[in-house]
This record gives sequence, C-alpha cells and structure tokens, in this order.
Amino acid sequence: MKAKVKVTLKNGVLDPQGKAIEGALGSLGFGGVNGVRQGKYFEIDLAETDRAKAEAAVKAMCDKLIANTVIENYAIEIA
Amino acid sequence: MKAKVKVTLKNGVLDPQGKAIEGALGSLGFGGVNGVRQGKYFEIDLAETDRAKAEAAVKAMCDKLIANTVIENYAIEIA
Amino acid sequence: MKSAVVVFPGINRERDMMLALEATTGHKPVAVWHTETELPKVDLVVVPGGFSYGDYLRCGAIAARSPIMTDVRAKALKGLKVLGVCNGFQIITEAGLLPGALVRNAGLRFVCREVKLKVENNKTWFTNRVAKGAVLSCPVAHGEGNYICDADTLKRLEGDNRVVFRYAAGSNPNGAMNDIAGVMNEAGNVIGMMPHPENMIEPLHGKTDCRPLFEGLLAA
Amino acid sequence: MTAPKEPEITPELVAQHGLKPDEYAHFVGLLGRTPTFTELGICSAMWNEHCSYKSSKKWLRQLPTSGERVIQGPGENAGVIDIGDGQAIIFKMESHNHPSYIEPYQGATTGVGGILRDVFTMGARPIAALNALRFGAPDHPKTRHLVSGVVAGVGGYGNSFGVPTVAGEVNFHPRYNGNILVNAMAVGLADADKIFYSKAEGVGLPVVYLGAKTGRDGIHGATMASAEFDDKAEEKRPTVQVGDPFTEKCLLEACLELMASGAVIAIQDMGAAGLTCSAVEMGAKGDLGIELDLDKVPCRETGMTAYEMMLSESQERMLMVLRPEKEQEAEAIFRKWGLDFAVVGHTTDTLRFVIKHQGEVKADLPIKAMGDEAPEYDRPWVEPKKPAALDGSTIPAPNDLAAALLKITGSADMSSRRWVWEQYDSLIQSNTAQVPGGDAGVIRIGGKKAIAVSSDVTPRYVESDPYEGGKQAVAECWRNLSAVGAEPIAVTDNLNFGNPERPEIMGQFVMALKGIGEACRALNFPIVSGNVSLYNETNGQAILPTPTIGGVGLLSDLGKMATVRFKAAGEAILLVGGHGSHLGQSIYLREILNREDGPPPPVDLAREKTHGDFVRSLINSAQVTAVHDISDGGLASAVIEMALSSGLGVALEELSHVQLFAEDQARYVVSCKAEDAKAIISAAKAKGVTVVPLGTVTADAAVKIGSRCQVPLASLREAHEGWFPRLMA
Ligand SMILES: Nc1ncnc2c1ncn2[C@@H]1O[C@H](COP(=O)(O)OP(=O)(O)O)[C@@H](O)[C@H]1O
Ligand SMILES: [Mg+2]
Repeated sequence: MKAKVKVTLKNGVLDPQGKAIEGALGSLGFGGVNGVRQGKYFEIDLAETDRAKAEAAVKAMCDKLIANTVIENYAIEIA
Repeated sequence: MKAKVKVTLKNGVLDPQGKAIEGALGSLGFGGVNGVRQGKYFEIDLAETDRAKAEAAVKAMCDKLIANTVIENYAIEIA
Repeated sequence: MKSAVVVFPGINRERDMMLALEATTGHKPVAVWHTETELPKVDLVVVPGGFSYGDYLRCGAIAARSPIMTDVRAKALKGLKVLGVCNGFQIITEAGLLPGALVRNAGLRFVCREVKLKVENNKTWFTNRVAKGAVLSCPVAHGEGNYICDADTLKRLEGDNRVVFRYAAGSNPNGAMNDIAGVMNEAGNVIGMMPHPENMIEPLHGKTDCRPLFEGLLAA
Repeated sequence: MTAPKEPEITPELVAQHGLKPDEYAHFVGLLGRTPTFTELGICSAMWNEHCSYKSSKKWLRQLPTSGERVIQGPGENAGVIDIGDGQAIIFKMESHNHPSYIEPYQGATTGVGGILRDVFTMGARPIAALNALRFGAPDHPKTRHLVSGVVAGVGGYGNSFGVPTVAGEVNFHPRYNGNILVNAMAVGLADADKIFYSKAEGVGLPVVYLGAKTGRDGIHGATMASAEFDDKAEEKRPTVQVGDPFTEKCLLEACLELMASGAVIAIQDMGAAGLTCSAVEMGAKGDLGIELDLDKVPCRETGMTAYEMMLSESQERMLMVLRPEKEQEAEAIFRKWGLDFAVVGHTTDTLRFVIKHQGEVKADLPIKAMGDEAPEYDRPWVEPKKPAALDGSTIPAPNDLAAALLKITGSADMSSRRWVWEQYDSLIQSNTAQVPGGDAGVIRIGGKKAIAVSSDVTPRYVESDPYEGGKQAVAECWRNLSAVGAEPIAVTDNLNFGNPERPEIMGQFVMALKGIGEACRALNFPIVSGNVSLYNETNGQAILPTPTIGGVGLLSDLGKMATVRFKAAGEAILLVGGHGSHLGQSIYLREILNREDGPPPPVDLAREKTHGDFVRSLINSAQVTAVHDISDGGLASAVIEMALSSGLGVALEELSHVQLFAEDQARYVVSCKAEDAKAIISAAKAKGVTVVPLGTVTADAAVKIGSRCQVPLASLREAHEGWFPRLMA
C-alpha cells in the first residue's frame, strides 16, 4: 500500500520559509496572496496490505520520526 | 480560497532525505517499508474567489517559483 | 579586470569574495544590490556564497528571481562572464544559466572541510593558470551541494568537457554525480562551483592553492 | 473586537507564575493594589531567576570585573574590551539549556540567535562564535537525538547568519541525562568609540520596535528557563520558539546601518521576556518611564492579548530609542531590509512602566522596582566537603598500556569532535587562522592582529571540589589562549548549576564563584559579561556544576601564532611544568579503572602565570614549533593529539602511568628544533620553570613510549576519529 503523509507546522509556530515565499510571490507580481505555510510531504511505500494496519504503522512512524510533534502536526492518507 | 500544493521529486531523481528516512525507519524496527520519497507541501491563502482563476494563478506560481520543474512535479488542489 | 558582486539579502560571503577579487586582480569590485535592474559595465559578475533568503524554499530559488537577475541572465546570454560560487552556483543554476540542480548533501548534514579539487578543464577564463589535472586544496561549506542532472545532460557535460572541477577520489563531500564540483555552460562564459576558492588564497588560510584561479581572470 | 476577559488573580495563578508568596506580597505592597493579569505576567518575567539574577547577584558582585582593557563590564548586553588601535571586542555567553532539551534544533538556533543579537545590539559585527555543549550518557536513549538536533541547530543558525564557529566543547555524562547544556558565545568587533548601550536618555522620545513580527512564541519561556523539570516537561512544549537566521542577518545589517546613521540613542534586543524585559531595562537604566501602545506592535497572529504581547519571546526583534529627527531615515533602512519598523511608545519622566492596549491601561508599574531593584536573596548555603586525598602511588598501572592509550583516545570525552565542528562554517569572513581542533580558535582582526577564543570547564572537577574546579576552569581557558601565543584579556562565563534553593547546590555555586574570582584576579583576566542558569535539575537530580568560562586573548602578530601540529621529524619534545602526580578525577581513573573519585588537581595560580608567560615568550621569540596545553587525559593525550594533527610519530622516553596520565595543571607540551632544546631548558630554569625533555618527533607514524609500548598512529586515529561518527551513525 501507499501512504501519503502531510506534515504541517502547528498553528502559531513561526514559518520563516512560508513568510519568505509569500514575500517572493509578492515581488514577482502575484497579488492577493494572504499567506503561505510550508510543510513536508511524504510518500511511503508499504509491504502491508491491510489498510488499518498500514495506517497504524504510519502513525507510529510519524510520532517516532517523520514529524516533530513538538511543532508539527501530521495527516495520513492511505491509498 | 485556499490552495494546497504538493511538490514531489520527478521519478528517477535521487532523494537523499527520503533514503535516509527509509534507513532510519528500518533501524527503528519498522519493517516492510519499500521506499520513502520526501516532497514539499504548501498551503496558500488566496484573496481570489473564483476557483478557475485561483488554480491558474497557483499554477503560474508553481512554474515560476514554487517548484523547480527541472527536477520536481507539482499537484494543485483548490479548497 | 572590472568585476561586480551581486548581493541578495542573506548572502554572507560577499566580503570574502570581494577581498579575494581585490587582492588578486587589484580592482575593487562593485557591490550590486538585488533590487537594481542593471549591472554596471564590468568584465565579470560574481554571485557569491551565503544563504540568500535563508535558502528557504530551495537554495537560491528566490534570489534567482530577483530583479537584478534578469539583467544578469540577459548579459550572460550575450557572453558576459558569470561566476557563481556555492549559493551563487545554486542561484545561477536556479536561474537557468547552468543545467541540473543542487540538492541536499547525501550525508544530509552541512559540511565545512577542505577537499581536494581536480581541475578537469584548464581552458577556461577561471582555470587558465593551472595545469589540467592539477589537484587543489579548497574548502567547501554547504548543506546542499549535491549536483544532479539527467543522463543526457550529464553525457553532454562530460563529452563537451564542461565539468570544470571534480572532487578528487575520496573527497566528494556531498554525493554529487560523477564527483562534479563545478560546471560551465555551453558557451563557456558561465561557471558555477560549490567549493570556496576565495577562502584559500593567502597564507592565513593555510594554503594558497586557489590564488591562481583568480589570477587567471587577468589573463582571460 | 473585544479582548477576552482576563483571569482573576488567585494564589494558584500566582504560583503558576513562579512567584513565591512573599514575592507576591512585596509586589502587591509596591502597587498598593491587586495587580492585573498583565502586570502579574510582567512581574513574573522580571523577577524570575533568569532575568533578575536574584539568587546569584550577591556573589556575582564579588567577581573582578575591571581592568585596563575593560570598556564595559557586566550589566550591558555584552562586555566590551579595548584591543588597541581604536578597536573593541564585544562578547558574551548565554545558555539555552531548557529549550534545547524540549526541541533541540530550535532550542539551539534560538540560543545562537540570542547571543549574536546581544553582541550586535552593542554595535559590533559578530566575527566568531563558540558553543559549549553537555549531553547525557552516550547510550541514554535521548542522547543521539539531542546531539544531532543541537549540533544541526547551532550550525543551521550560525552558518546562515554568516559567523565562523571556531571553538567549543562537547562532553557526555549521565548527570546531564535530563538536563543538557547548550551554552553559546558570540564575539564581535566594533570601533571603541562607537559602542551602543541600552540606557535610554531623554524624555518624550520615540520607542521603536524593529525586526520580526510578534507571535505567541515562547510565552513563559523565561519562566520555564528558571523552573526545575519534572516528568511533565513535555507538556510545556507549546512555548517553543523558532529561529529565523535570515531575518537576523537582515536585522544585523539594518542595525549596523542605522547605528552608522547616528539615529540610535539606546538599543536593547528582545531576548528572554521580550518586550517586557527590553523596555523595562531601557527605562530603568536611564531613570525614565516608558509608555507603550500595544496597538502599534506588529503582530503575526490575530487577537493577541496584552499579556501575550508583553511575554512573547518571538525572535529577531529589537527595541530602540531614536532621535526623532532621524525617524524617517531609520524607517527607510529597515524597509530596505524587509523588516518591521513601528513606533510603539515613548519615554516619560514618570518612572512608570505603562502599557496601553485597545484604549485600556493594562499595566502601570514602578519601572525601577521591576528592573534593577528587583528582589535579591542571600540563599543559605553549605560549604561542600573537601574530597579525601588520593595517593597516586596506590593507583595501579594499566595491564596493557597500548590498549589503555587507545581506549582513552577513543573515549566519549576525549575523541575528536570533528563530526560536530565540520557542521559549522568555521571559515566564513576569510579571517580564520585556527579552526576547531587546536587549543583555541584564532580570528584575524586586520593586519597582523588577531584574537584567540576558547571555552572551558571540567565539570567533574567542579563537582568534586567547586573551589578548585572553579579555579581550574579559568586556568584552563587562560592556558588554551596562551598556548596559541595570545595574551589572555578577559572572560565571559555561563554558570550552569542545579536548584539554588538547596543549600548544597548554593554551596557549589558560592565556592565555584570564589575559585573563579580568585583565578581571574591572579591571572588579570577580568569577567566582563556572563549568564547564570540555575534549576538544571530533573526529579531532584542536579547536573554536574558547570561554570563555563569563555576567554578572549590578543595576538599582536599572527605570524607568531602557535599550533598543536608537530612540524618536522627530529624535533625535540619538551614538557613545560615538569611531571605530574595527580590522578584524582582523571580521565585515566574513569576510563581505565572505572572510578570517579579523589580531588581534582589543585591549581597553583602563581605557577600557572609563570609557566604560561614563559610559554608565550617562547612562542613570541619563535623558539618553539608546536605547543599544546595539558588538560584532560594528561601528558599522554596531549602528545597523541599533537601527533595525530601532524601525521608524525613520537618516540618518548620511558614514562610511568602516573606521569602519562596525571592531570596536574600549569603544564604544556612543546616541540622545538633539536639544537634549541638546551637553551630553552636553561632559560626556563632561570625563570624557575621546570622543563624536561620527553623525546623526539619521528617520521615513523607511531607513538612509542620507552621500549615496550608502541601504538600505530593509524590505530590511534581510528579510535580518535571513529567514536563520534559511530555514535551518530
Ligand atoms: N562544539 C564544538 N564546536 C566547535 N569546536 C569544538 C566543539 N567541541 C570541541 N571543539 C573543538 O575541539 C577541540 C578539542 O576540544 P577540547 O578537548 O574541549 O579542547 P581543550 O581540551 O583544548 O579545551 C578544540 O579545538 C575545541 O575548540
Ligand atoms: Mg587545550
């Protein structure tokens, strides 16, 4: 199975990258951009074929390694 | 409107971060991981209210700045 | 030999580069701020190292789209010499002046150390004072210097002798393809490299291996 | 939008703010009424240990802080020393221990960012950075994660900001399992007549906010830094601040440009307790009141309350008092660098700290009582017991000397830190004359002049005998500077200890400070800045007492600088200071015999001075070709490190294990041309310094001791270089 994981910064946590991109879009002439937040995206290829088990495994991977849960949230999608 | 953009490495482009995560998951005892690819994820807050216009604008942003189309693909979702 | 050094917010090796250029060519380079739209009349433009815009998004991505880069690109296409070092290499590559891309070091860590740099092509305006095959000591200091490109591009780069610098065997600090440390464009007027020759030109730096590179600018 | 109703002040709320009942009573007495919620927050931030130094002030006052070269001692953002030619060096060290334990990468970045700001706030361009790190046992489950995050964070910030990181320390000990130490030091260069201070001057002048926007980062950070940890530490997480080195680099350039324009009257960076601490300090120091209008504060998030704005520890921000006629020019500079600029208040003659938000007065406090007249304690302390003497002759020799040498060379504390410092850009700015790996980092100032920097402390010594350990930390730092040929000038410190409310801990603190003070006086090495980090405890287990000493020295001629690298085979190796006998608290005892006992080597400050001055004179007269001080691991480790850095071997005469591993102080290993050895020995004798020949440098890549012990350099190198990468693999 394939897991798709989005890791985003928690609300309120400063996102210097998003801020810089926002500024750059402005100077490139893109108007109407109210905000940009940058996160990470992972595609994980799993041998597991059981959906629930796969999801549980990926959740554990996120908690242990993939996300920094001090400042980040994550969302998992199993396909 | 809100745009969600996933930027992923093109097939065949080396992904040292994904590889490292794959390795680390292995040493943490997670079995059955066939591969990990790391990409980027963006949430862009737009003043635009027309869906098609928003999508076109974000596409232009991706081509011009957000993705490096030499090595990356992107996918846009408008919500 | 008149030169200009382009400065973006977050660039931090512009002083190093300007000192090196002045010490070796006798001319003080002009600093050009990124918001300017036209380069002064010079023989060489250098895009120095640093962390332009924090290297946020991708290294060099935001700087590559600054106003001044439009003119740098236009003049480069007309044959103006352009040297990009470290972040500067990333910037001119992002700007499309050189093929390929620079991605995260294979070891995933920033690395600052002296490497051995083999001069593969000594027929360029930057390498004409060193022997082909010469091995120079030169420091690197980067987190994303891993040069990659597609197979065709690589073949052309190698076939056209456009790999200017290569890390000597066992010295590759970042996993770059074919140990590539520096490349040039087809016309030969644009050169990009990850190592920092400007930090290896006087006795204080421990060695002066890279001084001839800058001295070569005078001959070119 | 109406602000949410503020909570009622209850004893629980007061306790949550870390104020003791008597402190709160004192506060209410000052006000003559119950404080508002915002006022309580401000008071808790200003009166906590981190900002007020309430437990340590009494003892800090006894340190020597003045000297010929001191322009500004403690009390400002950083200390300032005169290095001649109209130039000044501005430097300070600061801890970010607790935040780095919670989130190692961001904790370390914001620590480095904070100390860089302290230095450029005073008008200096940072030219060097150092980092002193202590982690728990290498095999503790959290250690690798912490090491990897902290090191990446230190590098991530300094590299991007553009300052060379040229020296530091890394140690491991189980006593840091629950409380790591991240001490960062920054050194800047300025014109001696263009230094900027935090003292506000003039009534009715604009108070200007500069830099990044304010978010809810680190609210309560300063309070957290002064709280003991327990198992619930993880719950305190949402306060994590994120560093933005790019913005800081822009802030540096903008500040230096602004200072050059003549617009700045006073300037203070926003560090711990952000807007609160910076505004109170500017006002209190200048005997002025400050009135702030929070509606003007640039915010990153919506709906921020007065309480949140006053306590936010968002990074990369500054507060300034500007000349009104220069306001526009100043604003233009900041806009050019893409930074926020807002007039958020003005100075007054009322000595009150007044905060207005959405038309309401949220706080109205006596500014002096919040700032320099905050409470102060004389905490009870007990003198630590002196450890029993350890008779060196009772300590057994190793069964296999070669194996012992390899084990020590490849041990957690003695192995190479290359894995760490290669992640730091040590070369940027083109002035680095010595990268990490030697006795001190060396940075050219211009022309022939250079400065040397080193940070040192041996926590196990301080634990065993705080007084001698305090002396030793200063002596070792002084020695490291001397060993490159620098004249040591001044010191910053970072005093990391446990809970000062425990008399034993307070006793460690008091005695270590006495030792530090005595050593600084004897070595003419004044303390010009520093930082105190207390409450480094988890579940009642305190860290090893760790008073980090950061020193700066001056080399007048870079051409004469010494390095640890042997230069040529055939040269003589000499031991300056004679053979040692102290094995108490030695690396040998710990690594080979599994013992951590005995007293640390005593420090004879007069000897230290004589020997150091002698070595410096040898360096200045170019009589020696390599120099290394002797510290951890004794003579054996010093010689091995010299051999490893040169790739040359040594043939030493027969030496006992006590001679090889004793950690007696005031000693150096030097090499010289064979024919010069005699003259050096007799010159030393005339000065009362014992110098003994040890052997010669050899082309044969091995360390030979007497006739029975021979270890190939390659094996030593594998041990030395291999430990750290293996740990982190
Ligand atoms: N965290 C660090 N950052 C930079 N350099 C470091 C760090 N830790 C150790 N070093 C360097 O490694 C060398 C050895 O460190 P150490 O054994 O503590 O030195 P010494 O015994 O001379 O005080 C020194 O040059 C020191 O500056
Ligand atoms: Mg030393």
